Amino acid sequence: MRKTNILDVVSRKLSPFILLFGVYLVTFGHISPGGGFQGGVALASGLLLILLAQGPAVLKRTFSLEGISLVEVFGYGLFLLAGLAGFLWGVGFLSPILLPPGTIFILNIVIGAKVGAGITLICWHLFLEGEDSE
Amino acid sequence: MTSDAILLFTVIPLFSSFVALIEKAIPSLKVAKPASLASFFLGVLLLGLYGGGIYEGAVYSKVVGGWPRGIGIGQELDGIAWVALALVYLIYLPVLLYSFSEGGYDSRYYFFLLLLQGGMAGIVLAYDVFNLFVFLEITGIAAYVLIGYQKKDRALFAGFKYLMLSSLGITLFLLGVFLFYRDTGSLTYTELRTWVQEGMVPAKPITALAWISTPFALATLLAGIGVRTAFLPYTWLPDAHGFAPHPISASLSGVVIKVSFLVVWKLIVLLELSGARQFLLWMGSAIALIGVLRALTQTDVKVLLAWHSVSQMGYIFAGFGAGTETATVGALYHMVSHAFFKALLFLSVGTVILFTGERSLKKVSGLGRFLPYLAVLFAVGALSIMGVPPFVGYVSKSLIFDGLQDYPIPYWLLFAASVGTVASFTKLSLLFRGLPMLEGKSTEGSVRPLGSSQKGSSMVESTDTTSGFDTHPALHSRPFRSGYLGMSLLALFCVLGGLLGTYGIQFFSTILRGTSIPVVPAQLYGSAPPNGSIAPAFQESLKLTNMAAFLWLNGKEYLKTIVTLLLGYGVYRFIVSKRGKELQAWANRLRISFDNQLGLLLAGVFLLLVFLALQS
Amino acid sequence: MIALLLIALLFLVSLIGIILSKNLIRKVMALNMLNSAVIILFIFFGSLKGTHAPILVGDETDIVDPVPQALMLTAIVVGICVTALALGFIYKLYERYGTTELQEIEQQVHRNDQ
Amino acid sequence: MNRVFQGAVLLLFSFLLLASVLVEKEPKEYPKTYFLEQGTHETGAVNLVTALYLAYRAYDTLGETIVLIGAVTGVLVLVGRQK
Repeated sequence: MRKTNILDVVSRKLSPFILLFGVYLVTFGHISPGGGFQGGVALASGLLLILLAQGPAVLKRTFSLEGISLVEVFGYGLFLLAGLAGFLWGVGFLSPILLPPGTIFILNIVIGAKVGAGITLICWHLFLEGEDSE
Repeated sequence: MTSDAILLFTVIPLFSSFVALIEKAIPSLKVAKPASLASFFLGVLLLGLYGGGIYEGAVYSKVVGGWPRGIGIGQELDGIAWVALALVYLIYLPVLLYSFSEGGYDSRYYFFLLLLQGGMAGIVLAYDVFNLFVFLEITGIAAYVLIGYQKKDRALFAGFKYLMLSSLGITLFLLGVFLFYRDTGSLTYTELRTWVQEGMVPAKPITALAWISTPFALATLLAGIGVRTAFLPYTWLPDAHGFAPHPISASLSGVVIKVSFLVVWKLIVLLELSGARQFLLWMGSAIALIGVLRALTQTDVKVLLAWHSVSQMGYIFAGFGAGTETATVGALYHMVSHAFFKALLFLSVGTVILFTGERSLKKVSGLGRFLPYLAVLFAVGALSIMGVPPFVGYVSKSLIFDGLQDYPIPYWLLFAASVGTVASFTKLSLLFRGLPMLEGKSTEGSVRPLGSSQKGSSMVESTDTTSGFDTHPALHSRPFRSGYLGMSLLALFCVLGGLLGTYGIQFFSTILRGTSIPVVPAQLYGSAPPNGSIAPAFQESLKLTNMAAFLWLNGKEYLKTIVTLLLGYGVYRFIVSKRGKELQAWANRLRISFDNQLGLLLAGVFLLLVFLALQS
Repeated sequence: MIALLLIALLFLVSLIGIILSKNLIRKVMALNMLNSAVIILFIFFGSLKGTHAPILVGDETDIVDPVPQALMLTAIVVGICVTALALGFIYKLYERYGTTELQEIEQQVHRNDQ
Repeated sequence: MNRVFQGAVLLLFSFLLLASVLVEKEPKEYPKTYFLEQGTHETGAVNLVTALYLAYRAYDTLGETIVLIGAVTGVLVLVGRQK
């Protein structure tokens, strides 16, 4: 399929802003509209825009598939560890152990990274039919 | 024991699953197998720590994160939940050992296996409908992927059908959650109980339309979980369990369907839904018979076993539905014993498929003389499911039948199912007895190399293609030690569960005491043991001495067993005769298309609604 | 009332799609719609009372119910995941059976059984 | 025959659905007032949805991340090509 100039330029100029907006949604999720999940989806859409408009090779220059997978796996692990930390602290699983906004802020970032990575990976594998997946 | 640690039942497998995934990300770290074993030992340790308190009737409850009750997510460990967790962890060890032996599974397999464990533990502990929804989905996703893990054609289709049906079910469940949340603004089981008791009072005719929403919500909630238990569209089960990898079949049939049923059990007891009990009594006795009839016509060994899972679940539903003390204890006992013997049967039959690469009864038979130990293990499982005295199935089936005496029609339906079970397993035992045969040919004289016949199973690597049946390395020298260890453990459970039947019955009836009394909301969240307000008949009929006499000195039970065995053999002679085979061919043409299975789920909601509405 | 009716209709249409359509991908899409219908139902009901978003920047007290919104975030992710898995299954099924029509797959399966 | 069954089931279900969904009900005040009064104070989040999502119902969110990682790995298992 032929790639037009419009698609090329718009996707290259737009996706950094989408990613930035995603980071904003994630980090300011506790005091403004947004949150980890919403920001994560925005991050994923930024990445997927590059993937679809520029092809996987371009995306791989900045974000390797292995790196995204690691974010996904360790995001999951960090969430569990955050829960277990409360347990070891003696206040029970998933209890907040930091001062009020602290836990939510950290969890927002973990969730944002994880959801972004997860949705990117699902779409990547499904779009490219597993070609690059192993 | 404090109730803070109950969450560890869920968190330990989940954390191990994270550790297993690390191996996928960093392949040099070989941590998946140790992590999955560690999860077992830690879980059993926890079970032991809580066992004492549970036996005394304590109920442990906890709100995750220490938020106020009704605001945070509640978790509760009671007797029923403890039994379910014990099943989850006990069946897990043989499954794991078998997977080690079978080989060919990478770290992602162990990740999903651990996810299945964690999801089931979460289902059992949940005390919040939305939390239940989340954990049902976790278990579901792990199960779908594991069914299709080896990417065989039929397994993929079976996994897809299971996915569609249970996703439809879970969406209906979510609709039920919505209706509940709309009326109460809450999500906990305690509120659910109050809501149901207010909502189920029959309305005046003028507001009848609005009144239907409570029973409808309940019906969708129960049907949404019920599709995982296979009580109405049970049709997905044979394919999904029959074509999954062997250890997964054992796990799915052994535990996953029962854990979902224990949630239904918990809800029905908590909400006092006598209508749903009636539904389960009739539905259960019907599918017990249907399952056996379908099993009789099968030639695929694992699908045959899977149809028996449908049928045996029918016994459990009927026993629970009858609601008498003996039948309820029997249903719980049968849940445990079915987990033991069905996991054993799936693993031993799976071993045959693994070694020979054949899964049709027409093509393989008479392996007993080459695999004597496997034959013994299979025999233990088969005798258990037939209900022959020293084994575990005898104890639980006797209890269920004893409790069903007031309900003649379910009683005789279940009796017919027992007869069919005997016939069906006489047929299945052809795998080990009779003329040695592989690929439809007798091996006397002809030397059919086994190695070339392994189309189905890519796991079996055979280097020797010249030797014949008797000396083939796959049958003799394949290292399968931990697999045999796992199966031997299950066989041991089957024998011990039978021989120590009286203690088992006492144990289960003690545990049920904690949950079968009508609980008031205040008690639910405290950890004080409910002081034994047991139904009088319960104390009377289940004394240990009486039970010993009932089990082992009961002429009537022995007579019934002998009659069942003889009739079963007669049915077996019939189905191998020419007329019988014609009948089977006819029956095999009766199929329920997938669209209709989806429709059956909706019909199940409607049926449950009718029973629930007639309750009051 | 009219909004509830429309949501109920969306629910019913997707139910019809799940049961009556013959193509696997359509079935999955209908399942996705069904999920969306329940999500919209939750969110709509939660917003019936109140005028402001549940973000306490000013002195608003007339906010909508935050619980359905938080619950539905989870439900959305679950819906995505199930859809993704279902599509993965369909992709593999198409590779094996060469079709995404349900009846053709069922016929092939039964033919292989005999 | 099939169509009759499917149609009947769908009709019955739509009747039940409409009867139970099209009921005018007021949303309950209780959990909302609790979060309005305590939510920001207890969790430090001004955004109450985030407060619920990551503090009061964080366990559900944990479950959701597990579902997500399960789906990612599952899609990889199903679609990925073995080397």
